[in-house]
Amino acid sequence: MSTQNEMTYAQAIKEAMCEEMRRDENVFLMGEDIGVYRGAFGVTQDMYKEFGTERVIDTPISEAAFVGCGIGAAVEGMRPIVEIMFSDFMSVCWDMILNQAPKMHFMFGGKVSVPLVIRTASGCGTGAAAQHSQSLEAMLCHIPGLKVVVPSTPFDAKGLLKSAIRDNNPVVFLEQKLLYRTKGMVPDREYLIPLGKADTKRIGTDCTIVTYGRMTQLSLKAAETLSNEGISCEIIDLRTLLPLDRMAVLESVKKTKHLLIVHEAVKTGGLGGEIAAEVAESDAFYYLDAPIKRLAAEDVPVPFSAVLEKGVLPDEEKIASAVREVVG
Amino acid sequence: MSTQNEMTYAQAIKEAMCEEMRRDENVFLMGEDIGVYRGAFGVTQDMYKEFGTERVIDTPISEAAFVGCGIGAAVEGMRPIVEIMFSDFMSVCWDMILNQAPKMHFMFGGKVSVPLVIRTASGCGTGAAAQHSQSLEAMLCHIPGLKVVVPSTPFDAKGLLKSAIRDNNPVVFLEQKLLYRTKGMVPDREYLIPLGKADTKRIGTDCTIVTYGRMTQLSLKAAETLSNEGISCEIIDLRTLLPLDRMAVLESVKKTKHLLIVHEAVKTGGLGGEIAAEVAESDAFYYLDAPIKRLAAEDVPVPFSAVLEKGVLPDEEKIASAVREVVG
Amino acid sequence: MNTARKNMDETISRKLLKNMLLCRKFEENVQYYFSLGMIHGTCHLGIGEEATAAGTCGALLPDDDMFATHRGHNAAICKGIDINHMMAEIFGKSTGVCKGHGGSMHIADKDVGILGANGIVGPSLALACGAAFAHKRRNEKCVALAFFGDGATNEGIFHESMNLASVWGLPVLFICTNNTYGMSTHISKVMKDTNLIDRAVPYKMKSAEVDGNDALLVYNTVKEARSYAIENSEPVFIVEDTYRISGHSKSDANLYRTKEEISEWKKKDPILNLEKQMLEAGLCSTEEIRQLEAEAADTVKAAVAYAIESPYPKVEDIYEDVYAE
Amino acid sequence: MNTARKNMDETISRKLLKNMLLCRKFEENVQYYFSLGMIHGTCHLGIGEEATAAGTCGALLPDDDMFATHRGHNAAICKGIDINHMMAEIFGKSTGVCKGHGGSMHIADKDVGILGANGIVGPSLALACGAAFAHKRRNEKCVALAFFGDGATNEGIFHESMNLASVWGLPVLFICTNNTYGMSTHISKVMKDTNLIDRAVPYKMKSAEVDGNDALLVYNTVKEARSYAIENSEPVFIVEDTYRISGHSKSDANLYRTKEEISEWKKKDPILNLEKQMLEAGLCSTEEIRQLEAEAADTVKAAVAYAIESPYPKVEDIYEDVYAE
Ligand SMILES: Cc1ncc(C[n+]2csc(CCOP(=O)(O)OP(=O)(O)O)c2C)c(N)n1
Ligand SMILES: Cc1ncc(C[n+]2csc(CCOP(=O)(O)OP(=O)(O)O)c2C)c(N)n1
Ligand SMILES: [Mg+2]
Ligand SMILES: [Mg+2]
Repeated sequence: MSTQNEMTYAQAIKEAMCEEMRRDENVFLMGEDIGVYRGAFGVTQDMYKEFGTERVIDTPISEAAFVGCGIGAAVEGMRPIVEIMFSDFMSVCWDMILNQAPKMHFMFGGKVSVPLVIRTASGCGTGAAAQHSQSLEAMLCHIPGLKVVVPSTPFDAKGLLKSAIRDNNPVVFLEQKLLYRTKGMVPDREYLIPLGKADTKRIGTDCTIVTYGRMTQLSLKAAETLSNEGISCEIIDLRTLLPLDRMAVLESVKKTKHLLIVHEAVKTGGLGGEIAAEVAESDAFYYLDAPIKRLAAEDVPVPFSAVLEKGVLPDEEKIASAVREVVG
Repeated sequence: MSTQNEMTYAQAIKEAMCEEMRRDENVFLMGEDIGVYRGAFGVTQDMYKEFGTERVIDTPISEAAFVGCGIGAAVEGMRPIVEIMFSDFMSVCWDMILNQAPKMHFMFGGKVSVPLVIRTASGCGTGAAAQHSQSLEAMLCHIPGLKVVVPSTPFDAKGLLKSAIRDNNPVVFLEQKLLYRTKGMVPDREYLIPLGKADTKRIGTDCTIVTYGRMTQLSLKAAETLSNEGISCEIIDLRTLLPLDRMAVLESVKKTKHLLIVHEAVKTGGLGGEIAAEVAESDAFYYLDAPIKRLAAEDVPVPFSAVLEKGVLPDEEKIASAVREVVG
Repeated sequence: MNTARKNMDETISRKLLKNMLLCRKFEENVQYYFSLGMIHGTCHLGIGEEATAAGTCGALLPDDDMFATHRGHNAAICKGIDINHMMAEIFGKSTGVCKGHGGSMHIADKDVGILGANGIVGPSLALACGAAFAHKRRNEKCVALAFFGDGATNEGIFHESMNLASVWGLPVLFICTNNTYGMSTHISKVMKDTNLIDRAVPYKMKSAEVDGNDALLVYNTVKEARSYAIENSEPVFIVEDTYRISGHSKSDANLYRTKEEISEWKKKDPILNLEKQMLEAGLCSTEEIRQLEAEAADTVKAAVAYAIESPYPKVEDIYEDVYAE
Repeated sequence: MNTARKNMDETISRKLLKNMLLCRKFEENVQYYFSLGMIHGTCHLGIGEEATAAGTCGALLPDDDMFATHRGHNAAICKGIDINHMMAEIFGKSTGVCKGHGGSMHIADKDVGILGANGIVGPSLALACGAAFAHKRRNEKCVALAFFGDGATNEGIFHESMNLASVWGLPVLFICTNNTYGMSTHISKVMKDTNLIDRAVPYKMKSAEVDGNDALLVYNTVKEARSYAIENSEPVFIVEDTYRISGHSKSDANLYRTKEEISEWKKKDPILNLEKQMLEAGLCSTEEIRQLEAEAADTVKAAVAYAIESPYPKVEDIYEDVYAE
């Protein structure tokens, strides 16, 4: 019989890496201050002790070079996990993420593959302001050849990261800063969660909430409140954003006839548009009893002041009222 | 009485720059090979002769530095126009575009402004393959603080670029490679086209086509074909993608009750999602007689071979059949 | 160097000392209120590095532009920011220099030539090129100055900006605050040649290295570099060697260095350093120093009071500053 | 250098000459079919630069990895690509080495260690670091080699990669093909110190500069560098001075240089150069050279025929290679 352990999201991520590094010597980890410093969020604590500084490598502050180095090593058959401290810093190595890693397999006619994972901390709520708080997944989802993953629980984080490491494509794995310290049960036995499959985190009948990452947790709370009011929410946690599990969304919408999309990224140009469009383009359109609604951050750079930061972000209450509006 | 001149899209862009440079000595131009080489697409031909190499400046191949330099000069009161040869190369200076230019005004409490224009050549169809053919506007439209413009005619190009140069915000001006040599009438007298306003390029009753850039021209042709079949298309050319002219879209959709969105960028994560969502979220939703449809490039890196490149892109015929499907 | 000390200028040294004391008190208070949970977010203190800020910014004139890093409190104070409004910013108040939008990592005030601290490691160099470009074009006799750390010199933007400034002859002062660590990572782990000044070689750029814990020396070096940059329309690269006594940020558990190393450097405290020099030169008395310390403490106390009393910004106003008119 | 010539190795020099002739014929044909409109897109020819490709790649072994630039035909040929499939690629055919997905700017063939030409200026350096990292980790006695131009040395990624390779001791050969122009822009307009070899100084990296129109000299230099890199687990930076006789690409109207400059360099043609050396050393006769030329022409002719006869790829298959299994 398999047992479960309670652990944090950060620990689950670390366990996934450790297991894969034990299993496959081609897996290694690179990034800024991931050794003795433990990473800016403590995720890689003590890993260098088990695997040595040859496999848990502190890099110079040169994201473009070390992500590029990861790509080159991947092409040569290794399986690098590269950590970019904050997802906002993808900006300084964007060429590697946009033009190099995801295009090589295709451009080179399928002969080269790039089994690379880029782990990076995403999201706001920490008071780190406009250059350290963004949720940039929508930009990543516009890059064919890439896969994009955002876990919402320790269980998902571990299973998805293990799959990402074994995947033969570049995967950007967006960790949710504010979830790092949250806890959940994780089985003892090894398990994998396939990329590309959404997870229904709550079954309901009146309104579908499509979301991912930290907003899944807030949506679950809002759903509790709403259930006391007699509104039954179904929550689809996308988990993998690219490729998107279209069917999971469409089926739920056909059932509940109402759709709210929630994300932490700014609304304009966010992934909410993609999801809304998938529904509005499909036969699920005919089932909709009300307009679709997107709840997302205000279209402003993330402000520093706590009142402002909270003010521009979706929260439990805003989710609940958005659902009321949709079903109302 | 004002007269008109026939000129190419490239010439119109050049005229806009020349007029603004004559008007305001703070305006200057920087980029790779824009002097004697005339720019990769010939847009800046002979400008260095009139304005000198002090105002039409060939840069080292260091996009991050010279875009950053443009930002710094803008902050100090100049009005730089910075050319990035291909929009794909925004990747190597993405930090400037994502984290620096658009956030300074906000982060610094409104005291600093960044009157910068980034001109860059966008789009495919030239056989330049995956790293020289992308349409990346959707990523830009996810950045609050930025404005994003894509002209579809010489007339629009000139009027929009002049407004962009006078705007006190960073504006990314995406020029359409395959339109550079197309011709149109441009008035002699000075004119400006306000940013943020869409233009109805064709009035119709049966289906709204929301599009921009080169796809506007293809949509106009498709609309001709369709009008022979008795289908009347209304074509909304967005012109400015950020901020988006929501109202223009919604009003047209309410009238025609059908919506096709066309863009050259890959479909997933493209701006089509944003437009579809705006409609599906609004009261225009209730007017729709059929699901919305997006027609966009296939979700693949742009392939080299002409047959493949053509195959993955929307064209006149695909637009016509998409309209038929929507209204059918 | 020794001449610099011998000919110690009373006004200058007093100004530098005052500024360093203000920096120290300011940051100690920030640290304190941060630990109480009254300051949100993270913050990067420069305790121990005050001489680099005071000496460097002290040599600038008001019209000179300064671009700072994530660790930018000291530089802003020494460039002449109003510390009430800066403290209010760090407390996230509407009276903050940035209306509470920026916080500790994004202090800016164009009115005194502070064109912003930056949360991204590196871009300050390129932005300073642009400001210097504008100055040069307008024939203004001033410079743009970029602060950055030793770690930042490994970023591509360092190279691109150094190259651009040198080939275009831009009057930029590139100031590398070399505290030998990028977060936890010692300089020797991330570059083969740790002699940072060698990094100016490929650009044929004038360069200098100074003891960054000697405020007067820093001041004199930067002052000279400033004149050189303006007269020759050329950039200058300066390495200021110092040490960060405080941790990198709130996530720092100081696991990467020894207590001994920290205490060694505490002995070289730049404030004590200058005080000693001034006492020796007979430029002030111990009493006067206590007096200056007390003044700094009072000023900062008032700033904290101002910050605490100030109202929070309103979410309703959030769209006001996304776009300029 | 002179010793290199004196001890000319017949096999080597013949191989280099054959490869250069193949390059030249190949590109002349590409240019011709491009002008006929039978080749789509743009292409960057390296006519005049054959010795850099032949000498450099000639010194590599099959297991060494090579990363090329936008101007990558010659490098691919000299690293041992099948030219039928390369020509087919440039014609956009399904039999192309990249199935018609990449074209002229993205020639790659992992089977012979060609890890791709790149449309972006600069990244080849970083990618090569990664391949070298893998070799080092697996204790393989081979190198990764990155080609890049003089213009590319102004990109940030140049600096980051040079730094990374030097501090981590990665066996990378950084090969700067210095044709003194980045498109139209002469090196003296974009760097103050045009002595490119100085760019290795801050990294304490071993470096060398060679006449890039002397294939044997290039060969010997790279061969030595290769051994050094493997033995010491260190990168080497090599500047190969040469000249691009052809225009930058189809958009080039040659407005930035004089006809005289071009003809001066035509006199230094690397192929004539080697032929002369071989004749002088008595390693071959004029007749044999004509013979080799004819062979190259035939081989390329066959490649063109193969390309033209090959079918176009099918749009229906386009999703096959977006993701790996
Ligand atoms: C592009 C980028 N990469 C990484 C970081 C995270 N980070 C913030 S400060 C810092 C260390 C910087 O070291 P240094 O330049 O020496 O400045 P110091 O902190 O020592 O003052 C790092 C890695 C960042 N902000 N931006
Ligand atoms: C990041 C980036 N910027 C600009 C370009 C456009 N471009 C292609 S080749 C080239 C010149 C490169 O010069 P150099 O590195 O000297 O190589 P060469 O063409 O001389 O072989 C430029 C500017 C590009 N492809 N990528
Ligand atoms: Mg440091
Ligand atoms: Mg060149």
